[in-house]
Amino acid sequence: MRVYLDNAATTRVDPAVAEEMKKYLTDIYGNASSLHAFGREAREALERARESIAKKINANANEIVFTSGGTESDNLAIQGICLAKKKGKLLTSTIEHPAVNNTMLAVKERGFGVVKLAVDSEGFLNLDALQDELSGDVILVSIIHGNNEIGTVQDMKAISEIVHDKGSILHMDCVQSFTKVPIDVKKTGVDMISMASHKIHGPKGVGALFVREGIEIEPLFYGGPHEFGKRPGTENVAGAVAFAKAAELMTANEISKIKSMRDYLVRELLEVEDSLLNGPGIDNPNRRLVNNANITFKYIEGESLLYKLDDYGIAVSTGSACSSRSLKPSHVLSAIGLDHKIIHGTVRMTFGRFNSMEETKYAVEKIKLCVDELRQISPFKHSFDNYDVKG
Amino acid sequence: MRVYLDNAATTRVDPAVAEEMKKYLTDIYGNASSLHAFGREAREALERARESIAKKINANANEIVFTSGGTESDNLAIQGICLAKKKGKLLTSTIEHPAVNNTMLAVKERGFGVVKLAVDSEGFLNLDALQDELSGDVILVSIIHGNNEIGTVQDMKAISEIVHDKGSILHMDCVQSFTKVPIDVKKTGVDMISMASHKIHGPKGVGALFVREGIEIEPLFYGGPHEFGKRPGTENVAGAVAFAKAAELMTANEISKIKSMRDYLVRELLEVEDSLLNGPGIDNPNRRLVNNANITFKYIEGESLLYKLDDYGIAVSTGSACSSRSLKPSHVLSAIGLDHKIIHGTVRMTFGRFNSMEETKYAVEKIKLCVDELRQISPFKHSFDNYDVKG
Amino acid sequence: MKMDAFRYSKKVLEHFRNPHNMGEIKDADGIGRVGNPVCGDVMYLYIKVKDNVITDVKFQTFGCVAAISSSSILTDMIKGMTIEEAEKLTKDDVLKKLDGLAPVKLHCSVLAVEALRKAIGDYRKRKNSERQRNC
Amino acid sequence: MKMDAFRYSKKVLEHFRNPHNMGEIKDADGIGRVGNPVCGDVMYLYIKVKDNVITDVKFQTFGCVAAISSSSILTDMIKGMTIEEAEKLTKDDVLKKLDGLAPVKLHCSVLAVEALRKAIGDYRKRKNSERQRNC
Ligand SMILES: Cc1ncc(COP(=O)(O)O)c(C=O)c1O
Ligand SMILES: Cc1ncc(COP(=O)(O)O)c(C=O)c1O
Repeated sequence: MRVYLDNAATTRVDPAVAEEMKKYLTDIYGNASSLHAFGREAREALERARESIAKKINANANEIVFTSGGTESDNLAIQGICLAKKKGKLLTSTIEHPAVNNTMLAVKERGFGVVKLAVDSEGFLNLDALQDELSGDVILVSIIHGNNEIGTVQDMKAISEIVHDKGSILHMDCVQSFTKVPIDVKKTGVDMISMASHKIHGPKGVGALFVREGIEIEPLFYGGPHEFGKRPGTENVAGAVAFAKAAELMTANEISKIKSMRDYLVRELLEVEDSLLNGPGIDNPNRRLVNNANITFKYIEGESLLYKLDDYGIAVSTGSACSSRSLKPSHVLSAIGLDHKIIHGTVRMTFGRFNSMEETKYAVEKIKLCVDELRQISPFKHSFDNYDVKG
Repeated sequence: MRVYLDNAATTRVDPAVAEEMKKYLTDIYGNASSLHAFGREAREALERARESIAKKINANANEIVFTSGGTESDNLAIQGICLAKKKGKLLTSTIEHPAVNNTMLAVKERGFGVVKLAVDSEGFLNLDALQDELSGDVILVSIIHGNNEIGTVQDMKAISEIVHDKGSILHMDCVQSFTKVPIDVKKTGVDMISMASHKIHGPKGVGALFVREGIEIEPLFYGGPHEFGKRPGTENVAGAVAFAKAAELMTANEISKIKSMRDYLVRELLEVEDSLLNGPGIDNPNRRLVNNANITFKYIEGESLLYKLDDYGIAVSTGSACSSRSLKPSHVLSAIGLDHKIIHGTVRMTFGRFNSMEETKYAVEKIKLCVDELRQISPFKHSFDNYDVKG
Repeated sequence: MKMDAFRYSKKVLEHFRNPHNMGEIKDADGIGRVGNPVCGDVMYLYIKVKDNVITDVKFQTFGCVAAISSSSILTDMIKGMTIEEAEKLTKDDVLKKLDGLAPVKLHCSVLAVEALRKAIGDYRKRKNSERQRNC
Repeated sequence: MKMDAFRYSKKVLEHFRNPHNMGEIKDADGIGRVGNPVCGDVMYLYIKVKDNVITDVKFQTFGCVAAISSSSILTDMIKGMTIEEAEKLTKDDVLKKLDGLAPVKLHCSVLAVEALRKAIGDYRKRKNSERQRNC
């Protein structure tokens, strides 16, 4: 059996999405900026996709800018504001994705002030710290909405109110939360949100940035007058259509199916001795992404567990996919106060629409088995006594 | 009959490409940066695609950076060098695509020097001017290889030699020329070239930048360590695979088939009274893109011709697709010295692999008919006498 | 849809496909020739006038879809009008009849109205000189 | 392929899947305990020595794939060696046997060699104190 439990890294494209997409590759293939019928058909499809994405978050169609993915959306929001404002301070959190984290580093090098706000032990932003750091020169607050590692879902409305009270602009990285948590840009007042197609069973290479009308950002690159002047380049019509289709397919039913598998897995794995769940509890879907399980098994190392599970056809992750090649302990787990001894024993299991309960049961069984085997190799059994070996 | 003669704007995705792509949407869907088997399969596919694109231009695989398209590739080359070098002068031509033109404008605003080099009446770069303007502080020369409007193909080797003689770096926009003109980065010595999938019957939303090993560029955006640190974001595996497949399908046979249709159309249309071909002659495929026809019909306006042909199901263009919504006369046609009175009477017809000779004949017939009809409406018949009407 | 602002209305395309009153009036009573420096369009408008009423009208236009349809619709509108009525026509009247034009194309409706004004001016000048000659 | 530098060799995975000499020797003659501050890995190495020859060896490792396979291969290598031979082993010997490791993982082979050095040091210390007691 092959069990893909890494849906936070990326997802399988829904066959229905792939089918729809194909039509816009081989049949409706015009350039959406062309004046002739081939172009007009493409334009109509693109604008329908834009409307559809907008509707999912209660935005207007002209507030949706299509991009190449989550990273570009995050950069367009952050760099876009920096380029427009020229100077100022930015606030962010200690649990951001590298797409925000490294962009913050880059703008810091260009002379902008950057302050990272702490989170609590479940990963929730310290709203008092936010309040304290907000001042007139804060040009942007960028906070991850649904955390990619531990699933914490921030309170968009509360954050938005604080930020707007002080007259600043709020960007939220919703790459993981989009379609999994209800988002209403009108009710919450958030100014920009990043989204990515490949996290919701759509194709890779497509994303979007919601930019509230009236918020001025500079583009990251230059060319034709596409996407309201915010993002040039021949429009990826098939990608946009597929993204919209994928978003439409993420129904409440699917979400609750995903949650029940995740809940089962978490409950089972917490029965393993010396294991713990990182992030918020699994009960409230508005506080934790429904597809995310992040569990630490003491006395073993996550990468070893990953490879053991790989031999059983089970795919899990030890952090975000793009940092899986790095040795640094997860900055997210550090931020919520996890001891460095146990950080490395953490694996992330994330569900998607194509997982089944049968798969979940198989995975639980093998995870328990592999944790046990690795603990047999480990010098530590019931405590980390003697961990700090001296020279 | 529907006849798509706007293949320079974008192309129909080859069904074989779409088929191949689908596999990497629904079957091999892992994140190429993941460590498990799903990730490794994706990584292997991505790297095979990279090898394949590299081979087409005689580059090494690690010199190919995948991007979201031609515009991003152009920007990554130009902004990438500017960000790395911090100051200096850039040389470019008067016949660039907006993706280069507007990027040059942007870096000029940021304090870089930008000089536009003139072209001759066929669109070939003035090499003496290039030589004259090259000096120690020129950090980049960026020249369009195959022109998107008039098809002029620059002498890559000659330009490269001059640029390297003076120790500068050469970028060429090969978005239109890639696979249509043989490109050998080792023989010519060019340092960077831009490519885009959707111009060669691959999907939109994918492109590549060749960056010679040793050339340092800064990324346009920040995130994970993807694409040699030059372009972060979850890799678009299906897109890259499809791009490579599309490039492989552009064989010499296909090219010569395209050329013969183009040649027929040009010869026929030049028989229309007061018509002229813009750009180089159609005989030498190394001097003019084999798929490009750019013809001016005096006394009529191109947009009117476009709409008339549209009624017959024939798609042509009045310039580049992305400037089709603007009224400004083509800067390319101005640069080759076309009189402003006749510039507006220009249409571009560009061929692709899915056109047929039957379609070409139908198009020729209808174009002749429509030109004739529009001339009947026009106040000018055989001369532009009385054009400059006074108040 | 904002990004679709460039599309032409059905009405515009109708007139473009079958322009009314196309051609030249050899013995016109007034001719208006105007050129548009923005886009290079040129329009010639010919009118025949009898008892102060425009009895016939024709146009020749070198220009885009919007220019041709503005010409066509304007000729339809003014046929049968008195000179004074015709003189009062504005670009907005033309635009309305065309179901609108994209902002970048607005100047095309201006062109037609300007051609009309000039043709009327030309007609008056000729009449004046005729009158003078008759004196 | 450059971007594939992180993959483990077949040999590494073989040892990871079936680690040799895993466990503890209760009456070991030498024990080496080392921790790696870079990634938090910890390795314990136990040796039995008879007539200056390593007759038995076992390990316990808390760490990644590379750490576990380095441990396993090292124990295979040193079994039957004299203390002096074992002492000469370097991380490069371990790496060679493993068909290499990615640059980011090189320190894991160092860990195994350090554990060995410490176990030998421990063995010598014990022998010395034994000798002293025997005096
Ligand atoms: C929270 C978050 N933000 C941003 C990204 C970057 O998105 P992408 O890889 O599509 O560029 C990801 C996923 O990789 C993510 O999980
Ligand atoms: C010469 C040239 N450069 C750059 C581009 C931009 O490519 P894209 O639209 O894929 O971003 C195009 C086509 O639009 C082009 O023809």
